[in-house]
Amino acid sequence: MNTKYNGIYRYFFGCLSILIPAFFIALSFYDFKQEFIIKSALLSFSFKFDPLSVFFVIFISALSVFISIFSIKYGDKYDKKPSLFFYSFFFVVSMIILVISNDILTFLIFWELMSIFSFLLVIYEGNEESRKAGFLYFLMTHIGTVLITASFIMLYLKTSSLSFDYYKGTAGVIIIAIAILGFSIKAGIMPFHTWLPYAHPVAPANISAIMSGIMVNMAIYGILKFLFIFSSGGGAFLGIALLTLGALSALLGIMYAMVQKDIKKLLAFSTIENMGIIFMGMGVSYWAKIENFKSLEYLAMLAVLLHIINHGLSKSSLFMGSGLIDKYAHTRNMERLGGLSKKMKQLSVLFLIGVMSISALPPLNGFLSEWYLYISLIGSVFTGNLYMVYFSVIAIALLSLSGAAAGAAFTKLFGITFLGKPRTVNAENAVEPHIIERIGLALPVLLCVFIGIYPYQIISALNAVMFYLTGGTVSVNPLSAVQIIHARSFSLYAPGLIAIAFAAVLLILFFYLRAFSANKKRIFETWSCGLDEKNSKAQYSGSGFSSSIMKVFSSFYSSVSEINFEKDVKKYFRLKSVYTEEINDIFEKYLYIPIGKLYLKLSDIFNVLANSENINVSLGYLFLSLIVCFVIYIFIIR
Amino acid sequence: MLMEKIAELFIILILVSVVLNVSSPFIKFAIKLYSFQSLMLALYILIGAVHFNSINLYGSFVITVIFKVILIPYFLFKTLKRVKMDKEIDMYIGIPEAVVFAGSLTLLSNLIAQKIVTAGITFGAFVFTISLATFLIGAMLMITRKTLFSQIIGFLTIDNAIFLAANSITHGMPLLVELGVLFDLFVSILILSILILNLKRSAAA
Amino acid sequence: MTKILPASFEVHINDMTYNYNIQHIGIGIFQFVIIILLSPFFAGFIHKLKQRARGQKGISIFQFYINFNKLLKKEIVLSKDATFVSNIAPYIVLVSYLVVLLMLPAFYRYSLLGISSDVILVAYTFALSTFFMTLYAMDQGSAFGGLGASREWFLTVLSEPSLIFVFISLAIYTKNGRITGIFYFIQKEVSNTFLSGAHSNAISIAIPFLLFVSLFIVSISENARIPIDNPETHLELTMFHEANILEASGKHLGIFEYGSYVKLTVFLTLMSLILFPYMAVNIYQVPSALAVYFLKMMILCVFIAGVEIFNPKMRIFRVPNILSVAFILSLIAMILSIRGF
Amino acid sequence: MYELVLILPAVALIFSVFTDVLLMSYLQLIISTFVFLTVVAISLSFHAITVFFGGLFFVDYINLVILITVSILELFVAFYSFGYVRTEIKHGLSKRKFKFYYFWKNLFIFSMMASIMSNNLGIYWTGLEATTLATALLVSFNRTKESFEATWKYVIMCSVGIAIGLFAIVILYFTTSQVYGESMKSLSFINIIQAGSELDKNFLMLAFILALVGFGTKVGFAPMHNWLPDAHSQGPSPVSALLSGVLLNTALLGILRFYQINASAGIYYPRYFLIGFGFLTILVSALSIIKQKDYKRLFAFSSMENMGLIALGFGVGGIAVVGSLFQILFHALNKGALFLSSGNVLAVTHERKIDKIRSLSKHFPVTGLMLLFGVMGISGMPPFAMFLGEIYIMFGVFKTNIWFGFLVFLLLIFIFAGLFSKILKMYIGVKDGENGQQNENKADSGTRKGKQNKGEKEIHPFMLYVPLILLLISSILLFYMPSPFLHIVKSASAEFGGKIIF
Repeated sequence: MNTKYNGIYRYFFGCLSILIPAFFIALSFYDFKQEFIIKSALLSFSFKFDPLSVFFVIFISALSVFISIFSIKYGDKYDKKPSLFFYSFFFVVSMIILVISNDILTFLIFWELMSIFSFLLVIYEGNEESRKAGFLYFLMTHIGTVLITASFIMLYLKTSSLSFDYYKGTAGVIIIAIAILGFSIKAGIMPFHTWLPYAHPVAPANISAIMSGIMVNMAIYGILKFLFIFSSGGGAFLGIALLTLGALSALLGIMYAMVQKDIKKLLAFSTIENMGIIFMGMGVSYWAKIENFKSLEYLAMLAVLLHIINHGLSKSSLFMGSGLIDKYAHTRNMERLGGLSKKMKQLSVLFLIGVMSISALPPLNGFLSEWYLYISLIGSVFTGNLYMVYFSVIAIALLSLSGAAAGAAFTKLFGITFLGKPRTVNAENAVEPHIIERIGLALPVLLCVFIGIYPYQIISALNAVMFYLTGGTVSVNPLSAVQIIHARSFSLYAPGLIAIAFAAVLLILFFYLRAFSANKKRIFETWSCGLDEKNSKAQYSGSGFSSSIMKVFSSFYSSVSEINFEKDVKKYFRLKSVYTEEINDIFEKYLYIPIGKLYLKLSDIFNVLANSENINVSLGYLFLSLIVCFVIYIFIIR
Repeated sequence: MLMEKIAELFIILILVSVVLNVSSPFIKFAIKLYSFQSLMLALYILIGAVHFNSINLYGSFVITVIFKVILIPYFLFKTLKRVKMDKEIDMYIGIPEAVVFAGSLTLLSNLIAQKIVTAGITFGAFVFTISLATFLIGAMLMITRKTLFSQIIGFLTIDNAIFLAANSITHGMPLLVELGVLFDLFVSILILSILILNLKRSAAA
Repeated sequence: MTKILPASFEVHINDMTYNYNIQHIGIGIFQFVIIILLSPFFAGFIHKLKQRARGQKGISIFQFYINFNKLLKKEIVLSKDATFVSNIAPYIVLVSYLVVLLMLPAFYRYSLLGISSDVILVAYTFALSTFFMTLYAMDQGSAFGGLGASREWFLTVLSEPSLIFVFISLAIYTKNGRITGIFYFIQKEVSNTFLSGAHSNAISIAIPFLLFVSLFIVSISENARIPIDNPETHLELTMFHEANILEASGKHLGIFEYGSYVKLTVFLTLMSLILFPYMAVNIYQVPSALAVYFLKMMILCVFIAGVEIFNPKMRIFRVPNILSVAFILSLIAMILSIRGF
Repeated sequence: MYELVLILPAVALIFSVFTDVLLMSYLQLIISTFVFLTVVAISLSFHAITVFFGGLFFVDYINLVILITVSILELFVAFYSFGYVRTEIKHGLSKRKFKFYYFWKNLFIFSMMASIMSNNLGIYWTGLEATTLATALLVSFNRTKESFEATWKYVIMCSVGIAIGLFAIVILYFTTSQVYGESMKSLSFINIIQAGSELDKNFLMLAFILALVGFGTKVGFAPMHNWLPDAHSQGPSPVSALLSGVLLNTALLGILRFYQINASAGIYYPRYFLIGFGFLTILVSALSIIKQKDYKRLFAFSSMENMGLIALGFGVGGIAVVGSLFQILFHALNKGALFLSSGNVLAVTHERKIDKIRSLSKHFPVTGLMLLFGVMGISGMPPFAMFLGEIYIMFGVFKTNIWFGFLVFLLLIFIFAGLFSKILKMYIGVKDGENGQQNENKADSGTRKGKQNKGEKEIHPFMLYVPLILLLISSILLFYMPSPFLHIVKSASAEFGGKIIF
């Protein structure tokens, strides 16, 4: 292939993946209740824009527009294999169509297409790592899809219709439970998360951004559909189960994130955490729906919807940022980075805001949704339900722990990567990314800030979705104060007010100090205990940063660490020692690997039994089965 | 009446030949036994043909003789000569046990025949027993013996058992079908012979 | 335990509406400013007490004002590796404490940001300050900065849940999510019980006591006091808080130091409010409330100093033990406050 | 018109004896195209059961489905063979061998067509046995020890199985001769169906059991499946495609005929046998597939699984019958694509072991991708049509019993995992070993036997495009199914009491 024209694919599909989502955005704004059916000979593909779909269409489209803008420049790295742009375009499109599909088969077809395209993107790099990740990812996804298919089949058998229109209020507890199980695999919720930390990092960064920012939310879409539209009511324990799963993932996800060295892996684990938070919200909301605590239901639903947006925005921007780090500093390993802030000034500012947003620090959007979740958890304590009280107390504990741990993890991410001295030559030679890349990254970050400070618009738009799902709304105050009517006097968070207070106090402080202090500055080297100043090894390393927390929570990890000294060096004067540390996932170690081994063992035994090379044995089976059939015939049927 | 007794004799001889086959490790003998067994089958068909005076059965007799008594043994002998192997040495169970087993299979098939034939069907339990026993012993031959020839013999025995059943419970299949069946059988023996030669060659290489 | 809330969980305390009038704003600003001005004094007072108890002559109680002023006059020495983070972090750290202070009803009910003084917001604002302080620490690429940041987050991860639990227990106990509302509720209940002698089910001594102990432990860890940290040493093995601001100098160091005073004051104020809430509701009660507030703060300072004197510093990995005590105490308090329904 | 379907392969058979291989490959293209067109014409104009050749042969909706499947796959295999023959001859195989190839292949097609369309069960039997014999020498085409052993196993087991099937036919003949007397009429399927209710039920059941075990051996039902992986993996890839794609269905047709007869007599027990064997087959396949070391064996096990699924579909009845009928066609297309694209790899590397093939994405970008997509398709994922078949079958299975449905799904997941892990390893895997550099060298020598830089360019373009088009058709069929075909499937499924939803 002529390499000269390879950029064409990038521009072509880049423009396409800006235009098509933009078209869908326009379409969803144009008419909310649009429905249409495309009939082929056998199948009829029916589509419907209900408020939930519109929400997701706009969400997916907007994010993918940002990411596409970003990829137009970022993708030049991948010009040699332009299939990337092709796949990613269809990946996005299949997700958009997925959320507007209105019958089983359309849903399943586009669900699988989404999985297939994302799988192809995961194995895009074509190395051993991506093979492992791709295998795990696609296998898990397939299991998830099978479970979803099973639940749809059961729905069909119950209603004898394929269209979602007829499913309203028909799904029983088992059906929902199975569907949730299937969707949780896609969402990367804790016991089923194993694929996620492998798959997200190996894909190119723009794809990771799509996968982590958008794709996992498709699972949330499915669960929302089952819980709030298809559900026939009943099964409050499902809500509690979701809450528990979510809390578990939130905590463990961020705990694992903290100990990662690879930036993208850290972000991937953080995705698990955020999915956990969304699950907690859904759990509370569903529980409240079943137990008929209306206002609680609305609140938790608002937390869910907001968190989907917030997480999508910040996570995709962070993944894009990680891609830029990878592109311009040639590594994703934090231990080999450092000091990037000096070279990539604007990127580091954007990245900082993204990091703040995802660790839920106050004036930004991440805190907003987490606050709603806290309030709804407290609300569920107030309900006085015997089980829910204890579960939500535990959930509050885990959520707060994970919140603090998120702060630690992202401090580590930002601090080790962008601050301090460059740890390698690569990090030293990094340059500021291209303007288009920065723009693609800046748009979601700006939205983060906007939503964080002035959420009135977005919440009033979400009210339509909430009304569709729960039949209620949350009232909002245009003066950017988020006020909850039903819990009016319980609590209130006015992001705008807080932001103004921050700004005001900051300004006063700044001008006060400007007036009353000396403004002299001197630049000098950091004292590094008398060592050579250029030595960047004196800095704290990423693993060192998280080691103390890891030690306290050692039961969550199964880590193996060892120090290897070079063999032929004298005992007291070692030139080099190698410290290796391997942190394994406990679920992987104690759940998945044993299952895999069991299966292999079983099929070993079975292979010897059933697939004998020996023709006599085979003939024996033939006659044996004949005789068994005879026996059945003679003694059972006759 | 007499004819029936004679027919029964032929049938018994089929079973005897099969049991003899089990008790002998020699392949040449087994092929001869097969030829004999087919001859008995043919004669049984002939009696049927005389009895019912059915053209169909006469035809069946002729093609049975041609294919089963003459052609197939002939080709097997020819192959055997080229392979230069006469004695069956690889068996999963020894000959005495195999014979005892064959006996018990006969008992079993009698039991099954009694069970099935209670429904008052026209054909006799006797023929069915023998044919089932032949079938099962043929299967046993195939399962317990490792040499390729023995498997062919087992297969042919099974085939004879089915033919016996076909010609006892009905008055033979339509001739066209029977011809097709026998032709297929013959070709499959040819192909198996070719395979034996090839396997021998590739094993030697 | 029964469901007492049929369809929603709203809890009404009628006089929680906020209408900012000139009086509220005025006294709010006064409260804000006076606590800012007082906070170095409290820190100095504790310091003085400790030194006296050890038999030293000790510094002046107002020494920290002098220090601050001196630091402002000095030049800033920035590391070559420092980035924009070093320039903004000190401000954001101090501002986030100040914003919390804006929400606190130390001695007047209507604090300036009282309308949005959500307990979770308070806890997360502390996290914001920690975030920026640790980023500042890592910015210079020194060995101690990372160490300090790591340890700071280690403490925060352990103490943040306790802090949030304390707050949420309070919120559940008082059925109110705002700090202003929480303490006003306690105040009302206390006054009802003690002044009018009316018997109230809602008031309990156990819950505030548990929360007080829990908050006390959290305060010690958050404010880097003995036995968890020793703010007076610069020995690398013992540093927590100090390691973070080791590279700070001049104005930046001054801001950080002042921030730590404000933080200490915020925590002391919170404790004082749990200990005995007495907030003025109108302008005439302000002097007495201020006096009571000052008295409470003094007592707490003595208490803190006492703890610092009688305890040795702990090993770092023993810290989780004591923080888990705080966590469990706040958990018990929360369970008890749910039982209170 | 109907006669042409039989006559054309016979003509091809005769041609293949006399003509040169290269000429024959052109002739084969033409004849296969004509066969295909004839079948298309038949299916477009088909209204009701049509009998020809004096009642010996007939076409009804059920065998029309299989007929369509055979003709489509045969067409593509003819095109593929066109390239295959040229590639192999370029690599040094003798022309004489390929003459032989065309002869046996056409004999195979002829006997399969005869078998499918036979009205007379005796002819069905003869044709089926003939397919075994015709393919026997195709399976041992490579003349290696393994291939001879595989052929031996194949011929012996299938012959025994089909002999048991003959027993079934004998018993059926006995039963029907009570109604029609001893004549060809008693073996005629159409007549038997008509007299269904008059027949002795005990013997019909017995016949069904014998037919199930007997023909089931040829279908590859577990535990009689042992010959299947060996035979399918040893033959030349186009033959493997035909064996897996259509021959198994031909054998299944026999069982279905007996099933129909039983159903017409009002006996419904057979469905439990079908379910049982179907499930057992899926189970065996699920537990064996992960341990396979040969990639063509992998696909053979997958064929077993799909046959099990089809049998399961017929067994549970209802909607699932539609799924099974769909699956017959779709599986043939998909499996054809898989076997043919694996044939591309085999033709260049001459290596059957999965462990020896690595990094297909580099040397065989198109083929590798086709294998990957083929595996997705065969596991019932959209955008491939097997999704439709599988979901229809699962609808039926779930209707029978939810937990049984989950069990089947679990096994399907195992199968997918086995297939997918191996294929993915071949696609982008790196060879196991101590260090990278050595790996590269080993992989190179292993994969290409010293032939440097030889990959996809080695093979004839037809070999690349045929599987691609097969997959494409499979994909298109999901979204657009020609209405005549739909009508045929609808009518065929109606005979088993199935119905189409949507």
